[in-house]
Amino acid sequence: MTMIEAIREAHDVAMTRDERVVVFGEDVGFFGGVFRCTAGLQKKHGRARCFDTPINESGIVGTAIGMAAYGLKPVVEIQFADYVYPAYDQIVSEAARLRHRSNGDFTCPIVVRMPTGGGIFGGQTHSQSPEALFTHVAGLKVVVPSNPADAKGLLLAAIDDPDPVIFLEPKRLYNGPFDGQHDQPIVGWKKHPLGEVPEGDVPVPLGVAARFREGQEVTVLAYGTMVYVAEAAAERAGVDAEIIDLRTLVPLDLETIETSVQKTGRCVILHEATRTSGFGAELMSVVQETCFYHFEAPIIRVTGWDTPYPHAQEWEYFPGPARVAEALRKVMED
Amino acid sequence: MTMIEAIREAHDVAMTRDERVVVFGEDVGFFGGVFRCTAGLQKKHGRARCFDTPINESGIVGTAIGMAAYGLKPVVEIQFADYVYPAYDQIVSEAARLRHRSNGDFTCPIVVRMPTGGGIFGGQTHSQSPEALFTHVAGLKVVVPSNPADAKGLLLAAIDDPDPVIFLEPKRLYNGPFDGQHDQPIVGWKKHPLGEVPEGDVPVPLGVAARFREGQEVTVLAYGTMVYVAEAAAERAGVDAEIIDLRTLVPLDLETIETSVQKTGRCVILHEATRTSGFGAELMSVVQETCFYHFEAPIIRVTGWDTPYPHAQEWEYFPGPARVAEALRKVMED
Amino acid sequence: MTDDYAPLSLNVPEPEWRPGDVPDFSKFEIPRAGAVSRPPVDVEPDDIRDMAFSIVRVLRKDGEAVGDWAGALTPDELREGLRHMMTLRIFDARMLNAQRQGKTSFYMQHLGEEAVSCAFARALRPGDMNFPTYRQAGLLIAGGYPLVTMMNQIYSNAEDPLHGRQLPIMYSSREHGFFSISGNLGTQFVQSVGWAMASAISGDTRIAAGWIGDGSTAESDFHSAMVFASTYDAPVVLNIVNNQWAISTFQGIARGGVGTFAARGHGFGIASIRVDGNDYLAVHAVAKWAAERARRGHGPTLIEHVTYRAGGHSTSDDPSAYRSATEAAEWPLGDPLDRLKMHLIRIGEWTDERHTQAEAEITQTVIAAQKEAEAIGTLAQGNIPLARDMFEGVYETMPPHLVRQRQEAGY
Amino acid sequence: MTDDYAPLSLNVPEPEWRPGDVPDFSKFEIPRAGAVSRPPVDVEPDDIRDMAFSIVRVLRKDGEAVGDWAGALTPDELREGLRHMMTLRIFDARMLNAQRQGKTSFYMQHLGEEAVSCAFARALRPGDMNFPTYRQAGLLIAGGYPLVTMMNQIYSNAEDPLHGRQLPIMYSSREHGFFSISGNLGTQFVQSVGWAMASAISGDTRIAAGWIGDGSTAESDFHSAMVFASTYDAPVVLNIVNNQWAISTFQGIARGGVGTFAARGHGFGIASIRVDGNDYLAVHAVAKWAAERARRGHGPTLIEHVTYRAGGHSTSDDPSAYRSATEAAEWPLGDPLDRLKMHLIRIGEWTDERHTQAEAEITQTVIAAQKEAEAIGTLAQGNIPLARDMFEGVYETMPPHLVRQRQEAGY
Ligand SMILES: Cc1ncc(C[n+]2csc(CCOP(=O)(O)OP(=O)(O)O)c2C)c(N)n1
Ligand SMILES: Cc1ncc(C[n+]2csc(CCOP(=O)(O)OP(=O)(O)O)c2C)c(N)n1
Ligand SMILES: [Mg+2]
Ligand SMILES: [Mg+2]
Repeated sequence: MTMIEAIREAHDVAMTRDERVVVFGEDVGFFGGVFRCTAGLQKKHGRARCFDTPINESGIVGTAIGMAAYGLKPVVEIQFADYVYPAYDQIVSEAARLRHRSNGDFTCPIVVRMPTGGGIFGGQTHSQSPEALFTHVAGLKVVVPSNPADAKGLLLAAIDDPDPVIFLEPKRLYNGPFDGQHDQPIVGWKKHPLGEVPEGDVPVPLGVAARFREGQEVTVLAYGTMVYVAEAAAERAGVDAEIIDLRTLVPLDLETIETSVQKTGRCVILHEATRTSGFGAELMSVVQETCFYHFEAPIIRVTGWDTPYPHAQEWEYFPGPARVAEALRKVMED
Repeated sequence: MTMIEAIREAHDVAMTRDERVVVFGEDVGFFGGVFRCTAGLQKKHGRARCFDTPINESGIVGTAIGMAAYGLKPVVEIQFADYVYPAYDQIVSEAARLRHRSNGDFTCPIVVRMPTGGGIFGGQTHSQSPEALFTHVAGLKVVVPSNPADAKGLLLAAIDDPDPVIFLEPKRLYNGPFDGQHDQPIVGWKKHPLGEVPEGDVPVPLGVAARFREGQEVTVLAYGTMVYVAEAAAERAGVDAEIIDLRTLVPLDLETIETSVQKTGRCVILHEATRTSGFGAELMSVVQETCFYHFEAPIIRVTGWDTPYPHAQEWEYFPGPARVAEALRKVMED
Repeated sequence: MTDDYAPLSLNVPEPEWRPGDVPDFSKFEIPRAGAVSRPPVDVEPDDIRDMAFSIVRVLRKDGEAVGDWAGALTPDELREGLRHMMTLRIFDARMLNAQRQGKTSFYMQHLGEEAVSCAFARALRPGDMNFPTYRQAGLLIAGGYPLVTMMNQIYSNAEDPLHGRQLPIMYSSREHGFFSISGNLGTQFVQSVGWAMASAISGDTRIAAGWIGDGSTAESDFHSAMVFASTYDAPVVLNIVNNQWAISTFQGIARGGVGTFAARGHGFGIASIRVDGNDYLAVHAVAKWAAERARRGHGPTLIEHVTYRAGGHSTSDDPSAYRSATEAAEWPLGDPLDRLKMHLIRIGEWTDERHTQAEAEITQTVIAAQKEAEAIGTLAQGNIPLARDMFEGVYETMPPHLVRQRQEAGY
Repeated sequence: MTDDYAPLSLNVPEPEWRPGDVPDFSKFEIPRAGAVSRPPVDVEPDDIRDMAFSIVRVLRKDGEAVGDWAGALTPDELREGLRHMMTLRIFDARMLNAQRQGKTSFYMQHLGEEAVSCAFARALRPGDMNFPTYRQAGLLIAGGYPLVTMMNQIYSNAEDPLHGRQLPIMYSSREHGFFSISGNLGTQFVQSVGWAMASAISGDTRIAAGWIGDGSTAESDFHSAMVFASTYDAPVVLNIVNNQWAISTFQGIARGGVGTFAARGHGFGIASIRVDGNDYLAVHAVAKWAAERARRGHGPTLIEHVTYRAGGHSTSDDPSAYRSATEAAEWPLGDPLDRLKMHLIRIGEWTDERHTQAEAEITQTVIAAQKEAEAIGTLAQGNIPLARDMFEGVYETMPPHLVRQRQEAGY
């Protein structure tokens, strides 16, 4: 099944088992979302549990917080991650701190879903990866699935979670894995083992990374689309890379990272977002802090550049397999 | 002179020499700002050039962007950095990218000033240090002065700058240097050499760090209040620390950092903000990237904890001299 | 085309009086008490458009309660209301003083605005939820929340229910229908709409009340709240407390070219009413009406409470720098305590002696609570929450990185 | 107190017709052309309150131009207007097709809404500044911006003035009074107010025009714009283009309980007018009136252009999934091109033959421009801006870290 279908199913399972789950956002109701991730939910669960909202991201998250305070479990969609900023205040100042500031008198179990990342010629307003703007905020959890099975399982876990979860969906993966080799034919999820999604209510726990590929020479830390780019790059460079798919950025599965890096002694970190103060900086820091004496070469970041996400120069911006392969070769030489 | 007076003077100098400079924000006009940083400007320069605004941070920055597109040079105040989030969309999606997206057809020379940081028992909404939320955004410059002389000079440079500048003023330094030893008597700027502020229009260039204290054993990277904490900690630990006051976070003065770290071989990084994905992560990364082969010990971050900024536990949250001294000792032992 | 246009200029509204001026409120239009009639709760918002430009008032200058909106409260209830307002005022005075003595870091008082929250509280039902700002402690006091618990919060002491994490007066009590106060203006207004929507989604009969200041209506979340309340017909009462000032900024900066804040509701088809915020009976009656309207499924109501912030904005503020020193005294809607007291005396249910006695009693109660709270601890004196507590409650379960940080911190 | 209240339920507005339904607009109230009179430009907003609930219309069904708002344009100007609208429609059709052929990534058309931006453009003066959304390309076409430059931008080719950085159709031309389009909804509305304030601060006579869609009025920056425009009496014309849909969401979700979007202005004391957005003469007349009002220092005007988005939202959208297939055809305000054409024929200034000929000519012009642009390059075929260009213009001067990154990238 596609990642879209998997997300849809996670919603459906959660809404079916728990009356408190409500789903809303722009174009989310009748139409089922511009990426169709909520298609069919309104019809099945009724207009009071899945509905269209006014175009006001602050209002979407703000009302979700109020509903959570009431006792519901809202799952809201921001149409593109690039449009989350109007809701940033409600997320940072309110959702993230409500439990702490009220000492648990009120809590905020909401999920804020949003398509993220580039690779679709979406230009600067349909391509951003703002994860680092959330990982810096205490009180939030941040999740990035990389395949249909995880998308469903992690979304179920996120909906279950008693705290606010930012759920970033790499839109380039909605219909198939994408390794950055944009000139090659598109493959769908049907032919991919991770397109096989367990039926029913099977959550994938937050805070646990996956070893996407075993390897001995270098550890690659990646999430979302970059997992496949790493795989393509490792093959291209002929490097025996161990690829860790982080899945959850906060809380981070440091143990899995440590084990791998201490084994390989080398580390390459990938993300699509702008480099400066990206989540790669945090990864580089924790790896440096925990594995300093194991290093044989400097850690390398391969990321988007510190520019707005361009339209025509998409593939020069996107940290594709060529750049990643070069980093892998370099880290092996150092 | 105090930092408040220095900031006031920078405004006055800029408004006097350049008709295009306009100043506004909440309580900024008649009253002169809750910290009085704009006191007297309305009286001197008229109500059309310094005025009170409705309480709407997005409107403040949004109108400033429109004014900048017209050809003015707006300098706006956000009453506390904790209240910048409603303006985050205008800053990130608009101000930061306007020049790039229009290929210079429109530009955005605005300065967004805001008091930042803790140490005043302001609780979670008068204490935050959100610098990393801006350093991640391509197109913004980010400045943090640590003394009256720099505050005036850097603000003049920021107003001169052709691009948007986020200007973070450590409020705990407004009336005097503060080294985190909160149980000791307060000293004002009068007695401090950096309280001596050059008269007239003397900008301090953006992108240039200052060596706040010379030393041989370890490099401390700090900005704002943490510069003084570092000084107190170095004395307390008896470590010959070289303290770099970054002053500008973007663009970063990497050369000064590199030179110092390559000399000392050790590095401690400080900030008040939450640790995960704080600006310290970026600093740790660039230092790792540029000085890997010079290191004799792991780099250490001393920062605020990954919690909301608490009220009663302020001094346990604040990365004070005791914690920094411990880090200095540790980095010397490693 | 010749350019025969005069240069434009920027209009920057200014208050009528600044320090040194003598205020003259004679142009401030005050409808007679009883002049505004009480519409049915299912009235069409458009049919009461004029109510956004008038002021619902019950108490006449001579203390008589008149008109459609009068008569809802018994003498016992009125005496209780007076007691709540007196308690709030005395509480404020004591805490203001405690802050000045350095016992805590910060305080915000209600002087002149006591009727708004005290009367409103009595118009709701148990289970309803307020989303207050920092100037509605009357909701707690009139709702029976213990004074000593409030003080424990203010002192950030070991018994502070919020464990010292929040700034003083940023109370939270779900049990008392009082949502955790945020330091960020406006955010809670739209949250109240969400809570109300949740009640409607759940087929409940509970309603929500949002609160916002005159200055804060300019915030964007005011708009979010109005849009969502209007679209989903949310069972919510949206309160604007127009106390004429937002720190140093007079209400004209937020209000702009429209006559009143209540009129903002007209752009959304929301029933909008102005009420004399210093008239306990009027506030209570209008609140009851709006709550009934919401609970009967007739949707949201926007209420502008016209009042005056007689004190400083907070303990960090000195209003003499930006407004006339005599404005508060000249304020034409009078003092809410005096007015309710006069009414009770006029109807033979109160006397000056009883008032003096009540004042003494309440003062004793407040002092006793204060002693109790201070015996537990204060921010200045100590016995405050443990440092390790700051790591708790960031998440329900402490994640590994916070456990490591707590250990690193040595707690 | 017994709980005799019925359970609440959530009101979720629904459009009247969905796919498969047969639309019936007979209940849609359309005032007669000429029925709304033209007030003086210094009118008090409150005195024209009814204009927010009516629709200014000039063109009668039979093509006659009637009433106060008629008579401002010469036949030459009208023919020019028709030509602009035809150009925009043909341009849209060609570019839509070019996108379908894979020559570029994305396109957004104006089908049915051409009158709004084309007529508005002719009501401004040189130096005025629009802050458009993505559906006002008529401002450029009527302003004489070269078609080939627009196409270069759409194709992201080497001559794209925005160097391939922006999504197709996100034009920018200061020279043509056209502010750089943002992909983020609503942000530009308040920026237009800031621009207008700057003009007032500078003692200038230029004015600004803000643009926003019906759905986007729900965004918070709509409120920011209204608050600032109202408070500072900014010389700005604030345009809401109500084309009935926001992607799949009908206008009732943004509009909520109020009758019209124009009514939003009443909460701010802003003069508010609804106009028939498919009537070139009406849009032009109302725009002229509002611009004059702003330029004479009488402050902002809010205009709701009532129109219909006859096409898909963008090339990524298929409206048949959420609305009746015949809604566009049934839309009671007709087609803006047909209506202006009929008017010109009626007054003897146009014929069917001339129209057919003009159509052919314009098509040739557009095709010629397209060939020229495609000869330069397309996103699909190449000759696009250099990769190294993406590092330029992030700042005026490239800072060291970007120089390093550019070198690392190998450009
Ligand atoms: C988002 C945000 N911006 C600014 C502030 C700073 N601030 C605190 S109170 C206040 C004035 C509020 O005035 P008003 O809404 O009239 O409420 P009042 O204090 O009069 O009750 C301001 C500007 C804040 N707390 N939050
Ligand atoms: C802040 C933001 N949120 C969401 C979107 C996604 N989006 C693009 S267009 C659109 C609908 C806009 O509808 P409307 O304002 O009516 O304008 P129209 O397309 O009808 O001209 C949406 C939701 C966006 N671009 N920006
Ligand atoms: Mg106020
Ligand atoms: Mg629309």
